[in-house]
Amino acid sequence: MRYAGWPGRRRVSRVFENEQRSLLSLDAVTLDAGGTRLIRPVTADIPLGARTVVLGPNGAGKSLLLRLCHGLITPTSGRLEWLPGTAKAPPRQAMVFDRPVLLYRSVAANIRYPLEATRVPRREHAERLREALVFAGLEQRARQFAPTLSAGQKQRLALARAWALRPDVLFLDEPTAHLDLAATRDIETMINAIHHKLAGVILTTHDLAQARRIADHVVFVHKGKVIEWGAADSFFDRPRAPEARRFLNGELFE
Amino acid sequence: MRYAGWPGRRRVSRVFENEQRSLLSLDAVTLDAGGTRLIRPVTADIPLGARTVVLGPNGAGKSLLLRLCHGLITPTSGRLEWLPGTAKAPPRQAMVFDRPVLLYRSVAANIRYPLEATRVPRREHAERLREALVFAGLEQRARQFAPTLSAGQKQRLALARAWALRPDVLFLDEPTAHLDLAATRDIETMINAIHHKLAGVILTTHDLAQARRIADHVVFVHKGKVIEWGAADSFFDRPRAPEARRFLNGELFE
Amino acid sequence: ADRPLLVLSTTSVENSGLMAYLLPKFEAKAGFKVVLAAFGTGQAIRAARNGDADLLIVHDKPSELAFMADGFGVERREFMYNDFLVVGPVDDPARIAGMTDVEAALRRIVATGALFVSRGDTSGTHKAELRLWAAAGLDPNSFDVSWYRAVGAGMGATLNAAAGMQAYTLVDRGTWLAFRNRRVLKALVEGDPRFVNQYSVLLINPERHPHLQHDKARVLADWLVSPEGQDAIGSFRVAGEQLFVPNAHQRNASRRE
Amino acid sequence: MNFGDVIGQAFRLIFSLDPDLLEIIGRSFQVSLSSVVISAVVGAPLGAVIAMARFRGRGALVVVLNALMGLPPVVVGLLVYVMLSRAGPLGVFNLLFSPTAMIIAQTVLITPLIAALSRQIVEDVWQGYAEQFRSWGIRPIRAVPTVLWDARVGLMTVLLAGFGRAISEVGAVMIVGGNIDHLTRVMTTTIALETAKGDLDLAMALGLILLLMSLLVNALSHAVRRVAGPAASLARV
Amino acid sequence: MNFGDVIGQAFRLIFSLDPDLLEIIGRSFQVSLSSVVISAVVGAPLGAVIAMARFRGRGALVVVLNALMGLPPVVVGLLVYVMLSRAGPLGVFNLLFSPTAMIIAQTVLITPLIAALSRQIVEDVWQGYAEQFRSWGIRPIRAVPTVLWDARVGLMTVLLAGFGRAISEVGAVMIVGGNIDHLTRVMTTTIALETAKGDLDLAMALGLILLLMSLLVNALSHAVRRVAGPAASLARV
Ligand SMILES: Nc1ncnc2c1ncn2[C@@H]1O[C@H](COP(=O)(O)OP(=O)(O)OP(=O)(O)O)[C@@H](O)[C@H]1O
Ligand SMILES: Nc1ncnc2c1ncn2[C@@H]1O[C@H](COP(=O)(O)OP(=O)(O)OP(=O)(O)O)[C@@H](O)[C@H]1O
Ligand SMILES: [Mg+2]
Ligand SMILES: [Mg+2]
Repeated sequence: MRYAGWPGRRRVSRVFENEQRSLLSLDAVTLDAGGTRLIRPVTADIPLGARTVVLGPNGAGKSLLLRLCHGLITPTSGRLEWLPGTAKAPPRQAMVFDRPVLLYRSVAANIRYPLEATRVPRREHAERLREALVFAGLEQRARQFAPTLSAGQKQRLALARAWALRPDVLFLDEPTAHLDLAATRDIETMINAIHHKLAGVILTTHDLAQARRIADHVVFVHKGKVIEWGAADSFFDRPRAPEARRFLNGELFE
Repeated sequence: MRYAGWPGRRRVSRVFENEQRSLLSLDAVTLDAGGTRLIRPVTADIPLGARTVVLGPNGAGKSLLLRLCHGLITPTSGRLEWLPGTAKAPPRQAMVFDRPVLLYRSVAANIRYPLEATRVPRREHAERLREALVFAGLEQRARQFAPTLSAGQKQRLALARAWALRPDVLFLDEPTAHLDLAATRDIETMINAIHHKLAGVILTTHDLAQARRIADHVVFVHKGKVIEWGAADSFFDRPRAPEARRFLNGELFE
Repeated sequence: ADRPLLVLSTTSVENSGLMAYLLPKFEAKAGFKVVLAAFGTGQAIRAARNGDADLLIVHDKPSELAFMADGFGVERREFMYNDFLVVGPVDDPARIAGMTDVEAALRRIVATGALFVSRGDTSGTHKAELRLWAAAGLDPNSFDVSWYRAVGAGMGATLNAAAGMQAYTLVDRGTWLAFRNRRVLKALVEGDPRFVNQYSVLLINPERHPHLQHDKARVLADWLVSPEGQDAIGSFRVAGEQLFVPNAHQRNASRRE
Repeated sequence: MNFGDVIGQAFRLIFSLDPDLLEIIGRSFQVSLSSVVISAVVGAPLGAVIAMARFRGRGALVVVLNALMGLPPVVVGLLVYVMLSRAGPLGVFNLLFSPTAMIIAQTVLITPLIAALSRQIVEDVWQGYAEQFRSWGIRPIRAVPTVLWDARVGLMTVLLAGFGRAISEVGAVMIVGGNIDHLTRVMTTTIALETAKGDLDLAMALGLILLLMSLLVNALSHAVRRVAGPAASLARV
Repeated sequence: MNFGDVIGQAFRLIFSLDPDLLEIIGRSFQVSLSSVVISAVVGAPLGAVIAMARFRGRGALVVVLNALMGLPPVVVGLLVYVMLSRAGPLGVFNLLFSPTAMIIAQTVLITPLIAALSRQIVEDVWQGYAEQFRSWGIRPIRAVPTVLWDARVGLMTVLLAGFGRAISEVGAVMIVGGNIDHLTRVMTTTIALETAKGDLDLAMALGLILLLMSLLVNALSHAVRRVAGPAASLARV
């Protein structure tokens, strides 16, 4: 990936900022499926303009939590409120899935499609497409059939495609799982560079070093329950919950 | 993952060992597709009874190389020879893909199916299934529909399913990409514990620290070409190719 | 105005090839085109009632009279006939070959239990068959399916079935002579006076269906009963045999009051 | 024609429980369901093999199979008629004008349809599976039952298409069955007969009953799928 | 009957280039291809919407659609006849016994087939896409063209099934077309006519020609797919 900054944007978190600092608040949100409770009542706040990292072992419920926040699944009970206390509409969001969803089309068509479908002004398409191809390092592969890309190329494409929409909030589910070292660094650079211009970046990762490098705020999930949430520094240095301590030591088994 | 060792096995590499130490040799193997050369002539040897790590940036050709070795794709030219110099049949192999392929069935059925289809003696099925479920940490989820598993659970299931076949050679494509710290450690423990009993473990990873911990032998690929291959220590400490040096520094872009 | 005249007929008229023979002659004279759609008797009459055709040619007197009585037709002209015959397997298990008394022949078929296929579709031919059974003092409703097979199909399909199961059946001569899949079948009983199969042409009531081409229809109907048309009908041959006997001059056109 | 009348007549017919009508409905089902079962047993694996195996002439075979979906019922009827007729090669079995003959004809008619559509459905599932099965060293031919099972939701629609074609066709069963009362008369031949007689209302009422019956079959299969099918709805919460 | 004779006769007929035969073949294609195009334009998006949207009564709609695959051609013919007949609501347009009437009837017949099968094919593609489109905030209805395009390989088989059914059916076109020489006579009605005349050899030869013609259409569509289709063969090297 070659994140090299994009034409200046308004600082979104300022735009949304009010007397409060919360981007999204979850109030007793639960989720049931297949006859079991997958998410036990979550009450938490995602801060505005920050990098929130959702941590937890495999199967904890991180991806489900991201989907709930992004509105892909409706909670069984409880409610979510964007920018609580304001009457503002939810900010524009984009999500990159842990298994990127690519259309059965060329790389370029994969980037172009959401630009067209979400009514990005037509005059910007060419430029955004070019930028996204550079970002993904796929300039030479614009016409390749996307399903034939390598694992890392797929993930890069999905990231570049999401960013081409210039969302205010970015959900990233294990965005660097298949990326090489150089691309991983670029993504981190990008997140660090843009997050303060956005309303928020919410991501998951299993790379704890990466989490330390990125996170302003941590949400720690275990067995479908949010066990701990708050500032990143205090979480990493002085985790309160015993599960969190064991998780950080790589000792927590599902 | 909870790798806790399995009932003793014969030491496979010894069984295959002869006067030579090569598991697989590639002789000027190339691959073309979509009108381009994806793998440029590769001549290399995979040593017997060792942990071989294939390294390289995204899109280098690592996954294609694994597929070629495993026999999933036929080279456009050149040839592969298993246990060169002996008249032995190729050893039994299993591969775990970067995107695990799960059958549209329950977790248990996913493990059971290849046992049945590859004619593992029926009396061993129950025991191997139990072990695989424990290994994957999915005992409680044996009856869950596999496509609903979390990213990490899918990868664990694919690993446990492959291991349940007791192959002599294991191909693992980014096996820990979606695993949490504890599971990653377990996989590494397992690889280190079993590799000397096997004819070989060949894997890819983007986690260079992991590569250092595991590799006996490294194959470094860049732009479809094997640039360097040999003992891991010398590769990590004194990489010869400039690309390898830049790659290890996270400076190599596709 | 250059819409072709649409004639509805029963399938026997089309399958025999008569209309394909007559129409070019007529068209050359009249100067307009005529097209023919063939259906089962009931379906043809139904379509004519709906006003979907300009002229109707059928051979089932009771339904024709009902059509007239209900005010759908203005004129009914009997213009030709052919005859029925009983056909059956060449080995003729009931030994009816050469008989000219249909009643006796039918009774013998019943007595020997030989297979008989009935149209069973209330067509003109089927009704004629029922009349023949009645004349022989028999009731088809009491017949057993083990030998009396009501196939409920057109004449061609019925003949195919008779050929397939080697059964007797009643058929009009036009269809029989044009029929190619005879294989094991053979004409066995013919010449009984009760075998007459009368065809009529029916002009449709312009008050009911003013959109139809009544003038052209009348031209065709007139031609069919004219000496020229009658000659043409009489000269139609299949395999050297005359199929239809023109008889317009013997009959009085029955007009609607 | 008045559609209210037709619907009324259809329901009167159903509730009259006329034994002749029930017999005809029963025979329609017997013939068409038998054909679908046989065609499924032959056609679905055939389609799967073509979807999964790679061999010379495979493309041509797919084209031929797709073209055979356009097999005219009348021609199938004739073919079977010629085979089964006294003078034909299978004449000795005396099957012509029997429900068995109708089952044979419908089976010939819908097997290509089921095979061609199964090929498409199975190919989509197999695309995801193929590498894993090659890795396991399981030859495609041995994986056929597995993939058919895992593709069962899609295949159900294919079987219903086959059933729909069988239960609704008249050309083939008319020729080989002969529409003989109390022997080979089925719903479609009855409808054709009533149409030829000009009793369009009755024909349409019978058509409505036929549709209601196939609605029943479809609803049943839907219910079965909901109960026994894979938890596809769980794939995404 | 001798199959050698039949095949010989079929080829003699083709190479005779008899203008009447060519006219009939041409009309068959014109009618059936028109129906398939209209049915595709209506049915495929309909199937896609049902596959992609979630609404109350969706399950019931799927069942009804599947059941409509069993619509008997004769009943469709009657229905269209009643509509187009002078006595019917559309009588003034004077469409009965015209190729247009035949196109209408076949369209009614195969639209449910195409819609039901498209539903199944699209559902499989959509399953992979759905979350991404929700994430983009694109409503399923707006994604319909996209998904239809990306499912085009599977949909091609569906359209060929529709074409096969249209080109081979006789019940509907016979009733609304009337099998009028030089006006509404098509291959299947000719076959039915020759069958009724007992000329089974000719009927079979015509059936063979019909099959050859649909083979041609299928081969063409296969060629188009190979040239213009997605590089599916590239998905896996
Ligand atoms: N439909 C379902 N039925 C039953 N269990 C489900 C279903 N969908 C998800 N789950 C379970 O919910 C749990 C949470 O899944 P989720 O994908 O959120 O995990 P995760 O924290 O993202 O894990 P990973 O790190 O492995 O991605 C998992 O244990 C998963 O098996
Ligand atoms: N059918 C194809 N047509 C064109 N290019 C292809 C095709 N299949 C694969 N490739 C290209 O081949 C290259 C090697 O792919 P491969 O999956 O082996 O990469 P990789 O080294 O495993 O990368 P990653 O680390 O991202 O998994 C990639 O650049 C990919 O885009
Ligand atoms: Mg996850
Ligand atoms: Mg790879």
